[in-house]
Amino acid sequence: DKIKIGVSIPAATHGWAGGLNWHAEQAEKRIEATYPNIDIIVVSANGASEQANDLEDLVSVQNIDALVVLPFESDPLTVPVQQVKQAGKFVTVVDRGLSLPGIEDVYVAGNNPELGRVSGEYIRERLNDEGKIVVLRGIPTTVDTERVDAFVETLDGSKIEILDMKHANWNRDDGYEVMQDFLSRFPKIDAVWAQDDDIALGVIEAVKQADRTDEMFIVGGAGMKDIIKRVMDGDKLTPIDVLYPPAMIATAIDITVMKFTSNAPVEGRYILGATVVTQDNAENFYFPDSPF
Amino acid sequence: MTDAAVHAVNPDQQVRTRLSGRQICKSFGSAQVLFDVSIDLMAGEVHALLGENGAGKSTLVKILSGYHQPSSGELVLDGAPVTFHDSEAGENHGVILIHQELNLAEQLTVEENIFLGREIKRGWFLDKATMRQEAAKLLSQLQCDVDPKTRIRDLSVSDRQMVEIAKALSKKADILILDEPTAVLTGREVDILFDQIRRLRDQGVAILYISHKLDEIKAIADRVTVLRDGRHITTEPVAGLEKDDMARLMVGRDIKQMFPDRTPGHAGDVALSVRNLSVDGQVRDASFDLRRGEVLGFAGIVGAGRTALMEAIIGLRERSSGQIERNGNPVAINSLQDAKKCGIAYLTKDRKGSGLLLNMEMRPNLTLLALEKFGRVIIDRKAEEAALEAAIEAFDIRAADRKSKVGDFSGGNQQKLLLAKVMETDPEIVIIDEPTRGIDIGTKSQIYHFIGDLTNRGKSVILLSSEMPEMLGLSDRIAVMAAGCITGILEGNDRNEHEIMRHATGISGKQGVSVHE
Amino acid sequence: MNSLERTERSASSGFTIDFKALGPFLALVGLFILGTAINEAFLSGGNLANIFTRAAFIGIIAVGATFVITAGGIDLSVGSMAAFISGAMIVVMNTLVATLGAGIETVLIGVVLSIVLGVGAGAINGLVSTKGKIEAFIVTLGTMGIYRSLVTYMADGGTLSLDFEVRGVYRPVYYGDVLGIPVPVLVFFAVAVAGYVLLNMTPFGRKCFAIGSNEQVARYSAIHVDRVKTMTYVIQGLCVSLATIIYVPRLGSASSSTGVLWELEAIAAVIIGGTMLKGGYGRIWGTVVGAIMLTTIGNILNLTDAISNYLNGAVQGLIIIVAVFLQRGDWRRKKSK
Amino acid sequence: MNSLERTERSASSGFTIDFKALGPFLALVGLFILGTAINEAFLSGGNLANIFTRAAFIGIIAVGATFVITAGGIDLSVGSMAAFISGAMIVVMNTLVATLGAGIETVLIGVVLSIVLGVGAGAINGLVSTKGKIEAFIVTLGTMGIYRSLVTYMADGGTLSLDFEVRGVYRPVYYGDVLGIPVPVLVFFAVAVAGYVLLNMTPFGRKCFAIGSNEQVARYSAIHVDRVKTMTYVIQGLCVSLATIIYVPRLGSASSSTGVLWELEAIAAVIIGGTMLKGGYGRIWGTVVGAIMLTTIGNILNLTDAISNYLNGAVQGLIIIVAVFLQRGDWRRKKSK
Ligand SMILES: Nc1ncnc2c1ncn2[C@@H]1O[C@H](COP(=O)(O)OP(=O)(O)OP(=O)(O)O)[C@@H](O)[C@H]1O
Ligand SMILES: Nc1ncnc2c1ncn2[C@@H]1O[C@H](COP(=O)(O)OP(=O)(O)OP(=O)(O)O)[C@@H](O)[C@H]1O
Ligand SMILES: [Mg+2]
Ligand SMILES: [Mg+2]
Repeated sequence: DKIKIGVSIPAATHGWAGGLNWHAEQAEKRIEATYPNIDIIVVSANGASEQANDLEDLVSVQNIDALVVLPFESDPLTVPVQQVKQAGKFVTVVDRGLSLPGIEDVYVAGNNPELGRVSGEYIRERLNDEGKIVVLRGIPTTVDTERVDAFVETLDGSKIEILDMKHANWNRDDGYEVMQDFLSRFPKIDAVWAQDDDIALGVIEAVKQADRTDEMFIVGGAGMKDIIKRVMDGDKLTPIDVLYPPAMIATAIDITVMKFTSNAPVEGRYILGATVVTQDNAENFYFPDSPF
Repeated sequence: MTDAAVHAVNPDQQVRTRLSGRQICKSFGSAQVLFDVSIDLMAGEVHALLGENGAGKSTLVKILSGYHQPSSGELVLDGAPVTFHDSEAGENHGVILIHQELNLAEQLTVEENIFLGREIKRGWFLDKATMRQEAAKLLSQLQCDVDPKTRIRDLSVSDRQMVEIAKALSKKADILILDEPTAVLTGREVDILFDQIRRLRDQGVAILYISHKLDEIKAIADRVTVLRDGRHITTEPVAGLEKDDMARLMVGRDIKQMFPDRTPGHAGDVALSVRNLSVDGQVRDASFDLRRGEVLGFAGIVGAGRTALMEAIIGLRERSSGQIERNGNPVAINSLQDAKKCGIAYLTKDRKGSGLLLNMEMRPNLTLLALEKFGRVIIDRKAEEAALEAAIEAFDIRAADRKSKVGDFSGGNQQKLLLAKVMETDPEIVIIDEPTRGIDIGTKSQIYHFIGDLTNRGKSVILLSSEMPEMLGLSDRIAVMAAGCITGILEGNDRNEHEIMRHATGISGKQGVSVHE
Repeated sequence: MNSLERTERSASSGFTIDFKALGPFLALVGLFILGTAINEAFLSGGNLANIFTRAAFIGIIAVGATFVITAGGIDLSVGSMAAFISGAMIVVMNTLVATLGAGIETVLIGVVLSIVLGVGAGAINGLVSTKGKIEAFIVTLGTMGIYRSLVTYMADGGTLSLDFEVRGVYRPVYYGDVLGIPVPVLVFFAVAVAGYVLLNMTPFGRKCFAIGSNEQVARYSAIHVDRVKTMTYVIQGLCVSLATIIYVPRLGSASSSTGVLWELEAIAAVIIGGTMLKGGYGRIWGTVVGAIMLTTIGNILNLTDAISNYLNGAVQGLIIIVAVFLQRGDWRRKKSK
Repeated sequence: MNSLERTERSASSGFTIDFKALGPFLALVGLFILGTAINEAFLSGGNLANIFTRAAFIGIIAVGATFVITAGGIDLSVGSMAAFISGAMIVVMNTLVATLGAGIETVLIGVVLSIVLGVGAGAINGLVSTKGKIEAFIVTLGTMGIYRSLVTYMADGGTLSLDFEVRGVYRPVYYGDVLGIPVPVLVFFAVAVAGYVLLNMTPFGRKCFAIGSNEQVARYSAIHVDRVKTMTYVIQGLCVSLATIIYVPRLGSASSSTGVLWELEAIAAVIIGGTMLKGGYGRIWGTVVGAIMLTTIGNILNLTDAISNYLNGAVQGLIIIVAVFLQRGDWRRKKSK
């Protein structure tokens, strides 16, 4: 019988999650082609409780051997993932850690506070510790809160003033509108922390429309190809991007597969850094064929 | 006089006034519809309320039963002033009103409607068995063989009215007010209702009865109050009044001639010919010809299939077989639009359910059927206003306010508007189903003359009516239906009540076979 | 009309009604056959238990929605209300751990709080729309935003998480079973039976039908329209609170993304079950079947990876339309009337 | 009744009606005053232009929704439809660049495609619900899932981005202006005027009112009920396609998150504007004002940092309820009838 590996991720409802889905599907194709005895099953959910349903189904009807899960939210999925573990499955958790220690066999961690910190440090440096900035936040969730808290903390002790923070829900339309309103409100803005590349795209259009491109720069996050391209081309508006690659799901799947294909012990934590993409290294992170 | 008024009261029962309205005034917005009207309802007496359409009868009785509050004036119950804040308060004091417009929830069943708001309970639960029994008992008392489990929307209008009456009877009224209960009833049902009214009167119930049918007033009422334009005209014993007197009091003038002079035999070529038309389970093999300039009556007991036949002709119901010819040419009528193109118009008997948009004003209602006449691209509002002006004039529609919703109109004025709406298409052939339902006698005569004019201009009319005088007074020929079949077409001297009844009950003519065989 | 015709007519309409009532069940059976065809594991006891347990959340809420919709209203706030109530329960229970410890009392207080909040929130929806004479759509759209904001605020943008000790005590309410039947399924069943009795066998239910069918008639029949309508929202709130009570031990947390779009699912379950969106006709069993159908569709999509994840929504949409088409039941008959 | 009374009454009721029609405008004026009080920047030309331009999207869609709702229907699919049409436009225009170059022709073909898709999608919604006799709620819930899936599928879960050269050509459709008035605002105005004329001055509009008010009466008035209802969905589809045509050049991209919840916003705009959810009464100008109100509320919240971000939704919800309450207009009068 085939070895079944279930992959449970959030549905492609915004850019980053879309990238996640794409990388998961790519990994599925690649691995199933390489190892005929491995079957990867990718399911996506629109919310925490739907994801809990998916986990149950992967165990009860698909009878998986291992689970790779990127929890919609850490907390509500802690117990459902624990159930999977208790059913004797190998568990890999990606990006958002569970609230109880010791459940997962492997943890492939993105690092949300790190993303906030790196972005904050860059802005401090660029502005010489002085200036006015605005922040566009994501959907009010733990991911967003962790990033923003770390960002704000990093700015402590500088003379950088955060004019205001508003939620743009990791959505480019919202990013556009919120930025428009910031632009009408604040005559002088030195930098924008958009936190996410989808939001950043909306912000760019709003700044262009207001004809204030020379006044400020924008820091996004994630590593969307459009933004990486801009960084690569030396666009002054987007000097850098901070990586938070959805490809981490592929890494996690690969690690999990290794458990069944090699004898090497597979366990532990794999922490991905929040790499800063600059014009110099952008080429390494530009994948024109990816949908993200 | 007083003797006459109380002739039927038990000897041991005192004549006493139960409920009075004193100096009642009522305004809607700034329009006053009642001016200082007073009325006394006495135990064991049937009191009739007469008046033209829009005179304020329904408004008055709604005030008496708590549905409306008077703008000024007071109610007196058994000698003491009383205020009914709502209809529930009225009902708690034994005042029950049967509305002119049906008030039934269409999606509920007969039984559910009868006990709506006063469900019989066992503990916390509905006692459905008892309610069903009671409902069946009430209905059988009214000789109405409707299944209590039927949904109201599946019932004919007259059955619905019987359900309303059953509902009122179940409420144990001390003071029973009936607002045009017979407008939609057939002769047999009217007789049954009158038996019930007499029974209640003999038990000492005070009854207020509204109708435009003066025969009925003569037959059932002891005293009559006449309203005109919201004002009290007179209250007197019926015994001393002839029908003509009542009509004069109501209208304020003499009604010379009820029906138009129609010279029989002036009819021309065949305008519409129906051959072997059947509708599954409702009509079988109906054939008839309609000539230019004639009024062809259709008689029959309720459910005989007249409406079904007509709706099948104009494409509102599916035909299982049959051909239709207009002026000798076969036509395919599969929808009302097709019928309209063939110059056929249809006036429904269900003005509330399929006739008028009650939440809209008059203008859009009037022109809805003939919209293209008022512009194919943009509706010409001026033309609409002009048409409305003309219709108000022609049909004597009395609306206090042109902008108010049609649903607020008096019943008779709604009917007139409906007639005007259908006539707006300027049809060659008009099929009218119960055209004078709820219409006062003066206007009725106007409508009859209007039909006469139509035929004089070479148009043809099919008349469905359960009012025998109307049928006899207007029709050149009368087709009679029984159980889905046309059992005979009566001409000349055969057009009389006796022949109609013989055919309608299937005693005579082509046998009325059960259509469900 | 002779009596022969009469009997026949009512007999035939009786048949139609039976068939119509069966419609949703037939559609559900169809789904079950589809599921089994795709994967035999579908019919396994574990999977069926999962389906019914999941259907319990949305189903319980949908039972409440059946009342609201039957009486001619609509409630868009149920999803956020569930999130808000979960959040409040968690905050209070966590606080109580310090004083009462993580025992039954703490959970019970949480449960009582949930019911109080549910009833209160429902009453607000009902009173604002009836007394304020504002379309229920607007009122509940408004409260939807309000409750969702409140939970976000309580959680400070993050997640509220139930104390792990309390979770242990509370756990059986979701994960436990009685004679092999999961507790949520039992609660669902009880709510459905109670809902059925209330809607079909009590004066209150009848008044809901009457109001949805024709408010004016209801008013003229001495029904306190505003009061009954408000009550339907209170029932809806109570159902949300019951659903929340079994939801909290499942995931043990609440955040701003809890219960998103549940309102749409609940309304869909109600309509799939044959209740009319315009009011006047409601059917609890239909709603129950509707909720199970929705859950089953989601489950079936997890049975196979033949369909791209991206197309899940499309398949789901198609199945819903087809199921409702089939369950209408009159597709077999010719156009009548 | 004498003529004096008659005039008097109609005068007074004329006043009432006018006040009701003014309701939404007054509520909007209230919002503007609030906005100015919070931040003077509110009244700046740039900000006002932003508000009206943003309102254009939702407003154009809401004009279509006014027809659907007036005729007694509902369309939940508009948001996904917009996403799907945007996606299809982008894919086709990108493909055309290779053969036709990034010129006007390419954009024009994209625009034509958008209209064809919009009309087609609307026709599908209309025909399935009328001919299949399925509640519009279910049909459009289904197509909502279908269109959203299709765009996700086309975009491979990611984002479809319009070729940058084409963007340059297409850009003025969103960013351009005529005599200082942004193009989207002009389009919005044109659509609103056309919608007003169609709904209030043509036989078609009259038929929509009639059907929403009482389908049976409409049928007895020789109206092709199914045809007119289907047409309302087609108009809705056309409006979605127009909105999409001005949406695409704004950010030049489409993804599965495009247009999420637009249906709720559009319906809310319609209802805020005074159209009745049950059908039978619709008001285009109300809808326009409703759309502007919704956008303004969002804008005002962005102009202040007095309110915790987490409570945005609550404030929004409250303002909507209060605005609708105020605009009802009869709060000042005593309960009558
Ligand atoms: N709710 C209302 N709002 C405004 N006007 C009303 C309302 N109810 C009745 N009217 C007006 O009051 C007048 C009297 O109406 P009412 O129904 O009492 O007449 P009626 O005597 O019963 O006539 P009919 O014989 O036609 O039934 C009419 O002009 C009617 O338009
Ligand atoms: N909606 C309906 N559903 C089922 N049966 C109906 C329906 N409408 C009418 N019928 C039945 O069809 C037959 C013909 O009804 P129809 O209304 O045509 O009778 P009618 O002779 O025109 O009655 P009336 O004298 O009241 O006008 C009757 O048996 C009636 O009960
Ligand atoms: Mg009357
Ligand atoms: Mg008939």
